[in-house]
Amino acid sequence: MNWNSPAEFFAMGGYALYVWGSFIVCAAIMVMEPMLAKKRQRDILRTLRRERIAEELDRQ
Amino acid sequence: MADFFAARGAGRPDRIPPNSGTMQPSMSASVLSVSDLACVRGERRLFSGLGFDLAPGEWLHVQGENGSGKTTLLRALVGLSHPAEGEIRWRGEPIRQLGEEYRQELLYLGHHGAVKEELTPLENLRLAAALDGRTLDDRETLAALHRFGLKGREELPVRFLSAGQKRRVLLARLVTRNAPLWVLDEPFTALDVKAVDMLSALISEHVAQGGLAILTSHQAMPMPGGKAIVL
Amino acid sequence: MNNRFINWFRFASPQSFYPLAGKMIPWFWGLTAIFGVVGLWISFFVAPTDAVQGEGYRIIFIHVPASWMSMFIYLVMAAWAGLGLALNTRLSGMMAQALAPTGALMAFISLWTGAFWGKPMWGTWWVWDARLTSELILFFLYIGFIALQAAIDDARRADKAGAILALVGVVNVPIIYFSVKWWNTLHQGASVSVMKSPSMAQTMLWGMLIMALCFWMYSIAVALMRVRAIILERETHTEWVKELPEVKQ
Amino acid sequence: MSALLAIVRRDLLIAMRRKSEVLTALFFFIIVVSLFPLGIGPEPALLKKIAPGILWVAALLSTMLSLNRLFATDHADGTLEQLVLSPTPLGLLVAGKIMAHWLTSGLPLVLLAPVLGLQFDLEPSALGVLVGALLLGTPLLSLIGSIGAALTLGVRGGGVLLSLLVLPLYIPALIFGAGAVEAHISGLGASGHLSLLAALLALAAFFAPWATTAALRISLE
Repeated sequence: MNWNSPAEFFAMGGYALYVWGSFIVCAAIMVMEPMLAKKRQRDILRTLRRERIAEELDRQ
Repeated sequence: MADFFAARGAGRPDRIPPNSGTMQPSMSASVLSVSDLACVRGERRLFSGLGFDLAPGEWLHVQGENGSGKTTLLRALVGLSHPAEGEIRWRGEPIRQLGEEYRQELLYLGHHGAVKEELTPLENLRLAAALDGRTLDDRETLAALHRFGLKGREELPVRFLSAGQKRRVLLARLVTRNAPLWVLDEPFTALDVKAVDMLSALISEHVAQGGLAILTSHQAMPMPGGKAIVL
Repeated sequence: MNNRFINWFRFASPQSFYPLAGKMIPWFWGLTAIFGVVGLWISFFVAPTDAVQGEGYRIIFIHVPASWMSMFIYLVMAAWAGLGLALNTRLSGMMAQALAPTGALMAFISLWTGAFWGKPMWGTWWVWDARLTSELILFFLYIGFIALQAAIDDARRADKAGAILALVGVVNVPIIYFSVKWWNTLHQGASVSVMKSPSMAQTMLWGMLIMALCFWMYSIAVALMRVRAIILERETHTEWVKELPEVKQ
Repeated sequence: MSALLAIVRRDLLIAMRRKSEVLTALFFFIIVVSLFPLGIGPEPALLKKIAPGILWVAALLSTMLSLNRLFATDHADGTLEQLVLSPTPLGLLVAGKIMAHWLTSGLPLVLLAPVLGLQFDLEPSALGVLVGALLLGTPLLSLIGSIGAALTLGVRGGGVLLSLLVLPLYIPALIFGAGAVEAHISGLGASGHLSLLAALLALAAFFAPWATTAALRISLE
């Protein structure tokens, strides 16, 4: 184990800004990208459902 | 008229080979055959199940409203675009496989000007022929231009000509290019009565000599005969 | 001839790939999580402090996998694109389109972490180092691909044009890389390379590899998610899309 | 072969009748190069050092200006369709168009560069290397650029997109081209750079017309 305390872990031997600056941005991107993909899927599905409803209404 | 024939007929090979053994017996006469053609633009299906045969000496009038797919059909026929379904055969071979051989026998005039504004009618015609691998002599070129009433304007850059005159420069290619198959998109637009007569006479002549022509137009054709399809 | 391809084409049709991708996505997310946890644990708790770079070197555990992925995704994208041009399969273009944003983001992560690593190590956010520079150019290539596809309305045409660009890019990437490398050595810039770290311990290598696997799984998962959306967008007017349970509900 | 010459002649003739476009790109080159000393300062040693890079970057940008119209005018007036439908192989015609583009946009830069190099106090031998590098490099720019021009044909925002696609691909030409002159000035000899540039040119001459042809067919579909 490299770290004696959480504080030491977060300090990263004085490189906190650089290490966390990298990891947090990376994590943020990797959370955001799937969310955007999911949103794209939801949007197109909503459009498709609406079209389906519109078609049904047309038929009635 | 007579000198036009002299100019045009000289050195012209047989436009359609005499009904040779390469033709499939079932379609003895037709050289262009289209079967079960479907074209799609964007997500819209313009037409499907379209088929026709065209034999030497026949011409086809493609009719239809705006946006019905006339231009799309012509572009598919000349090989500029791929049809979604179906096949187009020239002398029994799919045009995809024929490639250059097919293009050698084809002349397509779209509704673009297809002439360079900076060049004179004379240069336009000669360079267009050179790109097709032919050299035109002055006599042939001038005869073609004069036939379309461009006498005296041979050396004027095309941008100084009127829309109708530009169109005539393009149509002069019909005379200078030896192609059995003419595919013409709205050839009668921007032409005055006299030019319409000249063009229809030219097409009739071409067909009478065993050529094929396919044209679109939403107006009545000023010439007799011909097959018609409606999109 | 055709018979040999029939099976292949069945999987390559969007209609059968759509549900297949849907089934695969959770598995890839699961693997991403497992590799991610193990990889992060190694990178922060197992791998020892570097003798030269202290704790700052831990950026390597995301920087290197992101760089690898950015290059690898470009190759995969070009391969799909080439397949699409050669066989005219619809799915190929969609796959290429789905991969491009992920590749661009990987290139971005690589650049960002490279800068955050460079600052403490070389004293500057950006060095015209051969690796950083070629990564930047790779990022431009991705942006060009995405911009070209976005600018063309017709999906099929966008696929084909993108495919040609991707193939041209793939020929150029090694040329660009070597030219930049040459340029760099000629100008004797700071060429501190990643792998030159003298104490490249075995555990570090393992950490990097496992993190790379995590990035790999992530990229597949997110690309599959995106390709599903693209399939629906492109096939809006087909019957099978209208019959999908998620549409019918 | 006669078709190749015909298309070169055609494009040169058109360029002659539309001189202003050729001259604009040329004056752009001159102005960009002349702006750098004003921005950086007149110190001869510094200017001498950055001269090859400036001349090359200006050459890239000036080529970008003229790339737009490589196929765009033919596309707009319908003559491109006629080229595609011509019985002559399209690859040959494309090669001719690229050649004509180089003659009207690359060659003038090559001829002008030594004059501009004098502004930066380059020695005659360095000017010679500069001309040699441009002679090998500018056809490369036309070849690679033609792919981008064909891909962005008739596309929204084509001009900006074209630079986005093509400029990254120009980087090797820039590096070796400017590097040749720098290497010569620093006494290392330019032959390595020049032979790499020649190799790239050979590669591009082989592949670029082919890729451009494919891209043109796609654009016209």
